[in-house]
Amino acid sequence: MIHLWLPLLLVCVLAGAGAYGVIARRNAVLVLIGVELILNAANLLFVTTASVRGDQLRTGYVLTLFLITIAAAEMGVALAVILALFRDRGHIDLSEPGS
Amino acid sequence: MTTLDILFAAVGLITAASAVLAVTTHHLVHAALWLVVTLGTLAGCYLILGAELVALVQLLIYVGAVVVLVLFALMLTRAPIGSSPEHSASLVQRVAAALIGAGTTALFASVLLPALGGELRTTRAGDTQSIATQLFGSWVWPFELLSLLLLVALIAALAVSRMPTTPTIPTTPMIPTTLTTRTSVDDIPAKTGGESA
Amino acid sequence: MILLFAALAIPAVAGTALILSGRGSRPLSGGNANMLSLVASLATAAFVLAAVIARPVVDQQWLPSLGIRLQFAVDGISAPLLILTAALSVAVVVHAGSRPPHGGSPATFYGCLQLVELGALATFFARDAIIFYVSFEIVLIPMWVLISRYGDSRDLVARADASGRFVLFTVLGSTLMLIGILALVQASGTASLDALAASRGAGLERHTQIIIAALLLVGLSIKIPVFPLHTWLPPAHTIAPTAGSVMLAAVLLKMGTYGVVRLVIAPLPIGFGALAPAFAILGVAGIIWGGLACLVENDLKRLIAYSSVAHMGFVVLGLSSGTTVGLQAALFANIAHGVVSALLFFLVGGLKERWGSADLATARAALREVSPRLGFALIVGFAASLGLPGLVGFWGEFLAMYSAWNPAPDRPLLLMRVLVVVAVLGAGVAAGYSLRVLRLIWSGDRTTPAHTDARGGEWSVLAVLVCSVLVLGVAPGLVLNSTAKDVAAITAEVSR
Amino acid sequence: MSDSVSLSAQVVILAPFVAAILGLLVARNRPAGALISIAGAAVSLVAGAHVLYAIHHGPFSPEVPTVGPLPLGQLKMPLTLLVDELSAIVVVAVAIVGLAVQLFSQWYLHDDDRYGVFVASVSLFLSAMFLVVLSGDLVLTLIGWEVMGWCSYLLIGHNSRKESANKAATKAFLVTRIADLAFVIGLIILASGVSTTSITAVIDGWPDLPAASLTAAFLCLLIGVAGKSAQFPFHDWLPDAMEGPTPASALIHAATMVAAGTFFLARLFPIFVLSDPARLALAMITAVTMVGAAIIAFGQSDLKRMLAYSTLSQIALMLSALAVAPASVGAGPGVLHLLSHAMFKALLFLAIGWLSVLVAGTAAAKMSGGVRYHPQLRLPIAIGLLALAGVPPLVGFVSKESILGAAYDNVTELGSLSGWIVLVSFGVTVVLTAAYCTRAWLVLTHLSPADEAVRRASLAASRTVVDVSLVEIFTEPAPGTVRDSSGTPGQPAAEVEHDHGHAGIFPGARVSIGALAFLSVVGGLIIFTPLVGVEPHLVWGLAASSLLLILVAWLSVRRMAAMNSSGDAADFLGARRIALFDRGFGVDGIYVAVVSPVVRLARIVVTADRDLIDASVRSTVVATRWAGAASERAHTRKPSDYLVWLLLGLLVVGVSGVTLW
Repeated sequence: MIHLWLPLLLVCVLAGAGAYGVIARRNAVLVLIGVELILNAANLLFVTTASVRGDQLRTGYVLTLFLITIAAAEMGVALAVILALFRDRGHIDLSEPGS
Repeated sequence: MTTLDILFAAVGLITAASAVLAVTTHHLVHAALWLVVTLGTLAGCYLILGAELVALVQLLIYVGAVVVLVLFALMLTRAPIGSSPEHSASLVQRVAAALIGAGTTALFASVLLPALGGELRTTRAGDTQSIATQLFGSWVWPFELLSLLLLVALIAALAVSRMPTTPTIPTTPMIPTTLTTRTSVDDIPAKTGGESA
Repeated sequence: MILLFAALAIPAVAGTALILSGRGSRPLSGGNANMLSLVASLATAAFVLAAVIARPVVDQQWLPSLGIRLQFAVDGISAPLLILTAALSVAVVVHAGSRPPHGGSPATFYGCLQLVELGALATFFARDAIIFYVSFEIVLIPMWVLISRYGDSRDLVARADASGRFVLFTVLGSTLMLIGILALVQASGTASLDALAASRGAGLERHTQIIIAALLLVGLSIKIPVFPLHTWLPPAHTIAPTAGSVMLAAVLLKMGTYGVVRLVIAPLPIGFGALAPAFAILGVAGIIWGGLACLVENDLKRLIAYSSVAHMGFVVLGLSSGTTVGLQAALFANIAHGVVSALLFFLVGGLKERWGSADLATARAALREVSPRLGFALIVGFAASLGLPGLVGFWGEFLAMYSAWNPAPDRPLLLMRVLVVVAVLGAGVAAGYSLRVLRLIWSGDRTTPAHTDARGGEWSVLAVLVCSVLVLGVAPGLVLNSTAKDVAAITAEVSR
Repeated sequence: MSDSVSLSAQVVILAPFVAAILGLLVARNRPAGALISIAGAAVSLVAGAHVLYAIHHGPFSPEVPTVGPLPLGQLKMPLTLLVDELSAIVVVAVAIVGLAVQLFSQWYLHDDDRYGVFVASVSLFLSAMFLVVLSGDLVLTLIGWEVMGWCSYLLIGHNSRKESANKAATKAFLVTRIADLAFVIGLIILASGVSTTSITAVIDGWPDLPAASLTAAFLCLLIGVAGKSAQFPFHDWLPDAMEGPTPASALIHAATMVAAGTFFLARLFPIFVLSDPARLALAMITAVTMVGAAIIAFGQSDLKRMLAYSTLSQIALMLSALAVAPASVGAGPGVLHLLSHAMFKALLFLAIGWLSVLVAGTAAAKMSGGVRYHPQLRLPIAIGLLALAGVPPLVGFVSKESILGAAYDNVTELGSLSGWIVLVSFGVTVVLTAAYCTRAWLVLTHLSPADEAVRRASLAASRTVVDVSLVEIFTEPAPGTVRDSSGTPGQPAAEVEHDHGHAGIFPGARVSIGALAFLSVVGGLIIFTPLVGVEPHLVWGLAASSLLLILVAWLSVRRMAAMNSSGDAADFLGARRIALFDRGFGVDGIYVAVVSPVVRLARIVVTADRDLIDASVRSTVVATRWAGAASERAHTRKPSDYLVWLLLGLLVVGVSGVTLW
């Protein structure tokens, strides 16, 4: 038995922290960290709802697994982009105006 | 307060704290490491919620792979070791970030907590076997698509990192040609081709 | 039904074919294109005439999911406009025969004319609000091509300006109209113009009617054009080639007033009634404004464009009165302005080619001395333009003023009467500018620089238009009898 | 019988209309043009005579259809003609003058290259005049009324190579047109009261309607009538209109169009009498015009212009009859004077036109002694002037005395102010008319060739007329002789005679002058026959006293003339004052003062159109560009800024989604 407000509150905090990270950071990699936090908030929400609903298809769990996979793929591509950016400009500071 | 509540509260507190630290610390590498803590404790949360498989996959992929990628990226982009406050944004931006972050939290809280927050539930076992059955049964086509996605992402990452740096191409400004600017005959989009005759 | 489709298909096919052939590596020569276009216009005119006589009705399912039906028909109100459009399309081609268009392939020029005709005919045939809108828009691009490519190439900035203005104004207007149409169709649940007219706004709240009517009126006012929205017209007329000016003044402007009758007055009588005083004020302001501008304007084409604004003001005044007389007056003035402005633009277009410009400040040979045919056409044209009784321009103006003097019971009587007095002054100003033009270019003793008189196609077009001015002026019943029944249905008045 | 009346009435209008169109088609062919135009007028005369005959001899339907009624909902517009005695007799009179003018112009314009166009315009004019006379519908009246104005414009500007003619034509049309604006409103008021434009219905219906509206309608109509009939303050166009060829002046600006207002008011007389304020207004207008114009006429140095001013005065006279005639008397006296004036004034114009060809000018100095040199003109001019002065038994006497009788009846029966005004101004006008007639006659018969050169010189000095460039007409020969004597001003008249002399005048022209002279003499007697249907009402005491006044005027003008070597009584006034008279006391300046603000306003409008209305349109371009530039600035190209906006946007979407769901 668990009170649902606990995991839900964590979802909110993670999402908020992620949003903060996305905006407040200038380094592209750190922005990505914010994005990951938001993603994980979503994951936690899936798992929480799946745990209390428990449908036949196990949708919540399965989608969480998918999301983790997608996050990995996304991370790979994103980091490649960041590296390309770094090679191009010499920095990955998002507060610098682009060309 | 049930046992699970207390357990979750403890783990969740660590998760939240480390998440906040991950987005606020001035050490770049620390940020990545606080991310490890967040993701790891989140796996603990999954366990408490009864999703063993998800927790394991979280550890395996996120903590094991993604964070390593992040650390590599930090190193390859010559991230400074130690505190580097110059990497955090201006005060205005941070205030905006705090407001938006708080807003996001409030928004989610205002939606989720009234909807589900008051409920006291047993955590149904997200047992591995049933998940596996469903994953390779009902969800097999999306699953296979996902593997394709991974492959594509892999190739894309490779392609992007090998992309030659190109000189920037100036884009033509879109200025309306009518009304004020002098337009030559050629500027007006030709409706017909056979002018020469 | 086959008549109706043929009348629309011929210009569509001919226009597309001409434009395509203008794009090829070996475009059609001017003479051939003119011939093809002439044949197409004549055939179209024949089918339009047959359709006007036979009055076919087309009503077929078209897009059931959107509730749009393929509805075309001819009634008394659209019949004169259809004939005017078809006849002027022929006249335009005949007139252009001896003067190849400059600025691009002749085939494209004639193709665009055909498409303009298609759009105008389809607008007047349409009995579905959505199809009305689509037809209304078909005209836009070919007209833009005519102005921007075949217009006066002496001043390219002015040409780009004029064509840009034309498109932007018109698109703004038709967008507002589209919103209005959609709101109307949504609110009343049908897109059929006949059903809308029959319902007479039943079931629509007063404020709904007012809002929809306002949207439609503003949109259509740009096309008409009504006073403060008229500034696109003078440049467009000045720049456009003769054929473009004629189609613009004689056909396109009519689509605006026709739209007011079909989309506003018939389906939204209460909403229009509430807005009619403002509409009438703007119309009368246009009469005075356009007339005064004509008094000092030095470009002849611009002058006629401003006089168009003034003449359309009388149409607006007639429409606003809300009586059978007013609607009859407006529809007649519509046709009258079509004929007169066509005559004047043919004339002035020809003069501009001869003179090299349309500037009135330059001393020219007196038309009466060197080119009596042009002089005669000019004097008839301006006599009609100043509303001389016995010519076509008179009936619309007089009846519009009568109707505004005795407006429908829900109109403010005193205001309308004051407007009549002001409009009458506008008629006086019209006499002033007409005589001014005649004094400047018709009379006098200069015979240099000499120019040729009208002959051949140009003269036959002018002569036919002069004859129409006279015939319709002497026998206005030709048009009024055609429109009477349907107008009475719209106003639903009990004849005293 | 009724069918033939209808047909004839239609033919009266159609014949000259067809003649006008055919005449335009054959404008280059002089004989054909002459034939068509004369035939058109002749057919109208015959048809008109038939109508006049037929309506006295059998039943007929007064309402004659034209192009059929127009379907206008609650407004009935039958567009019918109205045939009765009044219209029939005026039709005949107009047709006579019209035919005479057509015959005369065949000679007068025989070397004019635009003869064909001229006679076609005259034919069109006749058609319009017949339409006004026969009209049974206010709209038909308006059509004829305005078409007449347009023809007048074309005919005054006939010699469009001459700037002064163009100016005079423009002025004439504009002044009348502006007055007609009020006329249109008056017609609209009349028609809207009874929801029909039929004149009979208007006359039947209005007595039951509010008198204030009726007065308003008639005041508007009076403005139109004053414009068309050249009454004060619109009168100044008519003297300038003398720029037109003399036949046109005779027909339009003397006999018919300018008198159409009288006819129209006579037509509406049954309801016009109901409006006392309108009648008073008319009485005042006409009193000012008849006295003022007669005074100006006396001082004119140009005899054609003198006739023009005399026309103003005479038309004021006939209108004043309508202003004062009691309902029991009816419109008879006014119409009577219309008819008689048409005859003798057309006669005078044609005769003076003839003389002007012989002496190559219409200035008093050129015409001095003209009748002595050309005695064949002595009789027509004498008859015309005597009739104009109102000497018995000529037609002018009868008609004038009946107006006097009407005014007397008014004073005795009603005792209204307008009756007194008219009576007094009539008395003054009688004296003045006799004075200028005497003066004209003395000038025309003056014989002092020795003084010729002196007089020419003195006249040249007085000719600093700055009116609408009318000075040309004084210094140039009449339009018909432009080619003959151009370049040799001051040429002796005798040389011109080779081309245009008495030997050359066509028989038709002579016959037409003779016929008009005959009618001017016997017309007074015809009036007493029942054919005309108007019973003249003479007050013998007043008639005798007016004759006495005429005699006094005659004697005093003779005396004044004898004191001058030139024989011109007007020289008594002095050259400077004559110049003032020639300018018509500078009324033209008032018109300029009215027009120039309009032109200034027009310039403001054009400026405002460009700098206010169109500027607001152009400002949308500026605004769009500014908005584009602003939003371009908002794009800092810094990704972190974009991220702020992105997340803020998402948050807003989320919040609005939650709150609005």
